[in-house]
Amino acid sequence: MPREAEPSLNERQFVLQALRENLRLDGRPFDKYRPVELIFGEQYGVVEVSFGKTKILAKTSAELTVPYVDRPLDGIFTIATELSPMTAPSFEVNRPTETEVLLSRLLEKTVRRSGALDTESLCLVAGQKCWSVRVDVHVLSHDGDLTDAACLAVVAALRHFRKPDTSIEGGLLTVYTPAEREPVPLSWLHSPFCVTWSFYGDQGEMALLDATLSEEHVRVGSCTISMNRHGEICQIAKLGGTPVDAVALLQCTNVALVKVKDFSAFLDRKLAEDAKRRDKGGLMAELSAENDR
Amino acid sequence: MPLDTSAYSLALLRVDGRRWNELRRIHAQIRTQAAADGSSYLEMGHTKVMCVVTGPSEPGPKRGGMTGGVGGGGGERSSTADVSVSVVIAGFSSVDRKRRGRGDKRTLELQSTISSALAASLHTHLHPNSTIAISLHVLSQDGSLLAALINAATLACIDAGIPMTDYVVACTAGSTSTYAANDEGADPLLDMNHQEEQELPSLTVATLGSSDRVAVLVCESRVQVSRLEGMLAVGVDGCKQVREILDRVVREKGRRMIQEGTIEKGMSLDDMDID
Amino acid sequence: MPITILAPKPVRSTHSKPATHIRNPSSSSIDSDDAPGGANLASPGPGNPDIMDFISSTAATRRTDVDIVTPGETITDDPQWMRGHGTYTSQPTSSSDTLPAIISSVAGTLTRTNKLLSVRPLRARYTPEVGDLVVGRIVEVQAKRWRVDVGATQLASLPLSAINLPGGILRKRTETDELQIRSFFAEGDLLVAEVQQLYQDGGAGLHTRSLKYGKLRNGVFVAVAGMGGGGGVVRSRRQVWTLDAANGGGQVDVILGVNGYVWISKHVETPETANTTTGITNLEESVSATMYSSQNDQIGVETMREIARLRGVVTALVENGLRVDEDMVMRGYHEAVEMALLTGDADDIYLGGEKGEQLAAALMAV
Amino acid sequence: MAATDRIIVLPGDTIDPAVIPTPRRNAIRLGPGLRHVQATNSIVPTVAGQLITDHGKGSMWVESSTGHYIPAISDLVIGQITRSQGDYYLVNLSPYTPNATLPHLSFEAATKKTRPQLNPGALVYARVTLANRHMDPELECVSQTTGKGDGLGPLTGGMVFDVSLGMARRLLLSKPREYGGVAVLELLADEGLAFETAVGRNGKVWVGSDKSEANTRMVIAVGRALRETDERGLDVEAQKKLVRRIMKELSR
Amino acid sequence: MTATTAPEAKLQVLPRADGSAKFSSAGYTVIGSVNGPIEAQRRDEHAYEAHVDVIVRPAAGVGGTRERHLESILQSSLAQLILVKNFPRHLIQIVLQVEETPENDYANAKLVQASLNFPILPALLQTAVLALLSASVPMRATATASFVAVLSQDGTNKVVVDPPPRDIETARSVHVLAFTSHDELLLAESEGDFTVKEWDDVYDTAKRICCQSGGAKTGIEMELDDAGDNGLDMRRFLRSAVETKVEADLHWK
Repeated sequence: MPREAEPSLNERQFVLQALRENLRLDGRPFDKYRPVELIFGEQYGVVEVSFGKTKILAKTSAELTVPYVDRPLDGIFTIATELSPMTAPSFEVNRPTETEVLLSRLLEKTVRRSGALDTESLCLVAGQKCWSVRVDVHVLSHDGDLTDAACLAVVAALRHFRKPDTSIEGGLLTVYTPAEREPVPLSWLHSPFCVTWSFYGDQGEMALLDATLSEEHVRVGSCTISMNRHGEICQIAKLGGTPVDAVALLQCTNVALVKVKDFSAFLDRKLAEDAKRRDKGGLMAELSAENDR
Repeated sequence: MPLDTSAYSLALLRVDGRRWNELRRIHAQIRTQAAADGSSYLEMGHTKVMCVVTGPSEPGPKRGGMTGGVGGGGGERSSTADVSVSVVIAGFSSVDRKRRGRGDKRTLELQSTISSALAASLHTHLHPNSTIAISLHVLSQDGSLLAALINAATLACIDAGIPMTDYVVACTAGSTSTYAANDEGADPLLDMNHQEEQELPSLTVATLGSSDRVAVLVCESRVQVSRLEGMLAVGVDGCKQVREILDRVVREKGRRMIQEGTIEKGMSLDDMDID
Repeated sequence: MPITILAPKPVRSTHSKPATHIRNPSSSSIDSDDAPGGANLASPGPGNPDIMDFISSTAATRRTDVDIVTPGETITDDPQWMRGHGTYTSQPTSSSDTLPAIISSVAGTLTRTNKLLSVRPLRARYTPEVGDLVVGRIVEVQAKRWRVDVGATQLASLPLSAINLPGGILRKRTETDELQIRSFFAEGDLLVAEVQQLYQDGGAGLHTRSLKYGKLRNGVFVAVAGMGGGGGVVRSRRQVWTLDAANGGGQVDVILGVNGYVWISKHVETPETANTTTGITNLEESVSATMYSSQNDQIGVETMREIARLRGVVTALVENGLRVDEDMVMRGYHEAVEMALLTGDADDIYLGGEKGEQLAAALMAV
Repeated sequence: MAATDRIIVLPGDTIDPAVIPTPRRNAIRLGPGLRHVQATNSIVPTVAGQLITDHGKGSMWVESSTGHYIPAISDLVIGQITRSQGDYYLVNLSPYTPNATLPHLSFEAATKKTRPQLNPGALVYARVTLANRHMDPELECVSQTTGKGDGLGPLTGGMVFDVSLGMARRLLLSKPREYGGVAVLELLADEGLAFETAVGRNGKVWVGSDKSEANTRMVIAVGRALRETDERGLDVEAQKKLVRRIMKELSR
Repeated sequence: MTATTAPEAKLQVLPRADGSAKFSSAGYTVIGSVNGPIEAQRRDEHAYEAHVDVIVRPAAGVGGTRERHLESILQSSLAQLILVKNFPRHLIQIVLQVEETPENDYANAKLVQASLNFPILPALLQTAVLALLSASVPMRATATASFVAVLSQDGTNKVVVDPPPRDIETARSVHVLAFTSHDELLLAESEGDFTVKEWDDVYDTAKRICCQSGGAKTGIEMELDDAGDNGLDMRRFLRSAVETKVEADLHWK
């Protein structure tokens, strides 16, 4: 198996020394993100997010299927995160690494378990027909902070997505093609975002946001905090690593809320811009109203 | 859905009769498996887990697949010991008897968390090129699973005589408020059982010994950010109590071994202070 | 920054919540270590009263029991002491403790050598020391050395140059020997050896350059805890001896490896003991014939029985938390023989369970 | 240079015989990116890039600046020690490639006792002595002929920055400013910054400094200047501006 | 979306890969990365040549037999182009990530089983070639590809290039052809019902698109006097995409 390149001793020492002097290699302050870019695709539900050199593509798709037997009133919602060798040659197809498992769990907890998508609205006929919504996350380029970028991409892709309109008349389910009826957005409840802190130092006393890959290599621990702009924590994950002072963690959470509000406003703006771009005949007026939620 | 826990506000008693800051009964044993390097059995209420530690030992020429290990093993000689954790959740441990396969992501996440939390306290640099294999079995689940697993793993590592900075101890904390209600009057709760975990926001905290330094913080439910401070404080305090309890288990075992003459008596510093 | 967690604000203001009175006022600040409110425990469930006993005595102070130290416990902050194994010094980075204290990193007993403080763990893997007699098993054969499992954290190595080669001690090692390295020891072979040196990373280097050492056969292997701490085999004057077994079992050798690996085998007359007058060349020749043989000799049923009985004694000692040394094994063996006679069946060699406890009790009583 | 002078070739293109140099005495020397096809007796490019011909020296090659580093004899490289095996260090030159070997004694004035003890992760500045498609590359940190290190050897402290292969090549030209259009390092040195650099053909630049005071800031500044010049394709004028900006930031 | 959009390509889009390219044509957008030559795994190691590994990943859903099929076609074609003998025991890894596929506004496609087969093959191949060029992997020649369908309209058969998805479903036969820059036929995959005459027509059409520039000229930029009213000239397109990138890289020269 090709090995992931480990940073050299010089790099390790230098990065840590610089952090002790309050410096990052790219000149950012500790609590600042790299330039965030978000580009919607031609189609609904396709979005490319980049944080510096980290690039993520997310695509939402929907198909009709039968609900799970134990949840007849719910639609199906899955987030697929498979890291391919495009991310780095050390990732093999069909062999999940720890990075992949943790990323997938974090997105699952942040977006799915927190109830961001109203899965009940995906059910068309109880126990018989429902939508299966799926988001595929593709990591095109990995330069650290996959979680935050992937979460933004997933939320953006879901909010941008339109599924075919349906109607039920006399027990007859009709699914309209895009030519017949304009597709409709998903029923969206709240927008959670991930903010990941990386810790440095013997006591984990230094904390960085949006670490690059080389910064991630030398960190002693990390903590991902997921929140929405209403200040609701959706998930916190500090999965081991060097112990960090509890008060410092609370401070991290407070800063995270500020960042989450930034993300939220950023995404709202991008969605509105995209809607305006697509809005050729005024058809989208109602949809943009949805976006403002 | 009517909440069973909603009765709390009436008598300030929880569904199992505890007060807000009460731990459930913790029963722990070390040295449960004679053949292992280190072993433990731990109950937190009705959550029951056992742990076996093998190592630190150098794997033979055949390097097996590692699960949840920190640091890339590979064929290279590493300067620190690998901590590899495997968690097996018995099908009969919970009511729904759901079978979890090898690739179950939740189990993998548990493994990775335990491995990384212990690796930060264990003095792995003292055992280069070796592996510390921690094998955990869940026999019964009633909430606070991750906390119980961490505590059991710590005890087994102590039993195996692996040097560490301090105990890594864990417990859970919750809040009586639901995420929607932003009521200022919600109480924090200590040590959540399964039913409480299902209905109320909760988090798992693991600290390094009785310090305020948090090794693990896992929250998987929606909760107002203003609740976090209270929950965290209760959790950290709970960890201190858990440490006391685990420490007693270890001391008791040691004392018994001295009585039986298995090991020689140590000396106290008071004897030494003479010079 | 001072490391304190803010206590949760009085969780409900007293005005809005009449029920607050049931709480001890002092317990509203739950971060204080000694607050009784912080130590509330559920009422003990049924069973395990012994455990519950000490749990409920939460107020007991830790420092009074000096016998055992546990990980994270500060042993001293007196700068006159030096730290040894099983301890570490706190980093004086955090502002709270400026004095570097010596802290225990294992659970065990405190020992001291002059100014050096160390903690002997209750139990740990074997830590090799130069001169230790160990029993080991070959796990890997490399070009010029073997890797041997001796129960330590790392595999020990036995270089080809550190064994007696057939044909005489003074014979030079040749490339042919390297090529047929497996003809001396192959994977799975057991051997008894001495620790010759310790490498930088803590691994041990072994040698078998004595007729006392070498390949093991004609017997049975038992693994118990070794000298890492916590019972099992202890370092003593004699690790190897020959005894006359009861019930016509003939002579039996016992090797107690310091690493906790035990070998009990039929005593075979070596030329050394059989004929001390033989010339050195002669001796070497006869040695070479059997030295690396993996073939067992004929062993009588009586001898096998007594070997098994000895094995039972060793496991019974370990199960009941007793030391394993020559004295204990011999006394245990005689006790076991007598116990068997009492039951009227000299063939009864089972020493597990109750019988083992009985044996241990008898030994403790003396 | 005028755009018309450029000959941009793609793999498999036919090269106009007019541009192929015809040295009088010896055969044409083919550089990277070209191959000679026996069957048609023609020279064919194998990579996309600019065809460069040197009629004076009778050599030609294709200049391209991307891709994975492929070791070539006498390249100067920055390698990372993976581990020590027998009498060799195993050295990694680029991610996911087989290790190169560096003999323990291939350092200036190295004997069995005085050789540098390098831990895994240490960096060395070395020269490629063997590069062969069938064998793993071999390195040296001492000149075989003079026995001198000539600046090769372990790199202590400092920081290593990744740049494109093209940038590394430009920096290694005899006059980077004139031939390679990269002047940042010179400009920064002119501003009074004292730093050392070692450029590896494998796309790595090591920047170090003796001065302990404020050197971290300076090394970061040098590294960022290099990376920005590389990634944004700055010309000399833009590099001057960049250096002015960086100096202003440093003085703050 | 319409199928007649002009192809677009951008090289070196992924900062951390050795080479990469994004290519869109006829509603398909594919992003490709190339890493190599890197160390091959023991099981893929070949003593005399490099192993070419192609991975095709659909935009939505998990890869299945369709992707494996495409991978095997691409693998054998690309191994012909790459000078594999230059890098024995190495690996050249090509990952092709499909970003968008044309949507059919008149049907709701099953997305997990997206109709991802022949029509996407030219885009995949083109992306792979561009990414290989971007990674400076030594190659024998470049290649261009096209997708041609035979449609049955009003009783007559018509050869159409890059038809919209709706027509593909009703097409009598579909063909993918790729040519090297030496005008050799590199790849020919056909599906459906067709005669030898039809195939010859398809071959001519495809060859016109892929090899319009005639015999490869020198690298001197071609004048814009191509009268091709069809507009689609893959070879020129490929060259200009690469030239843009090379010129940007070598701005200092």
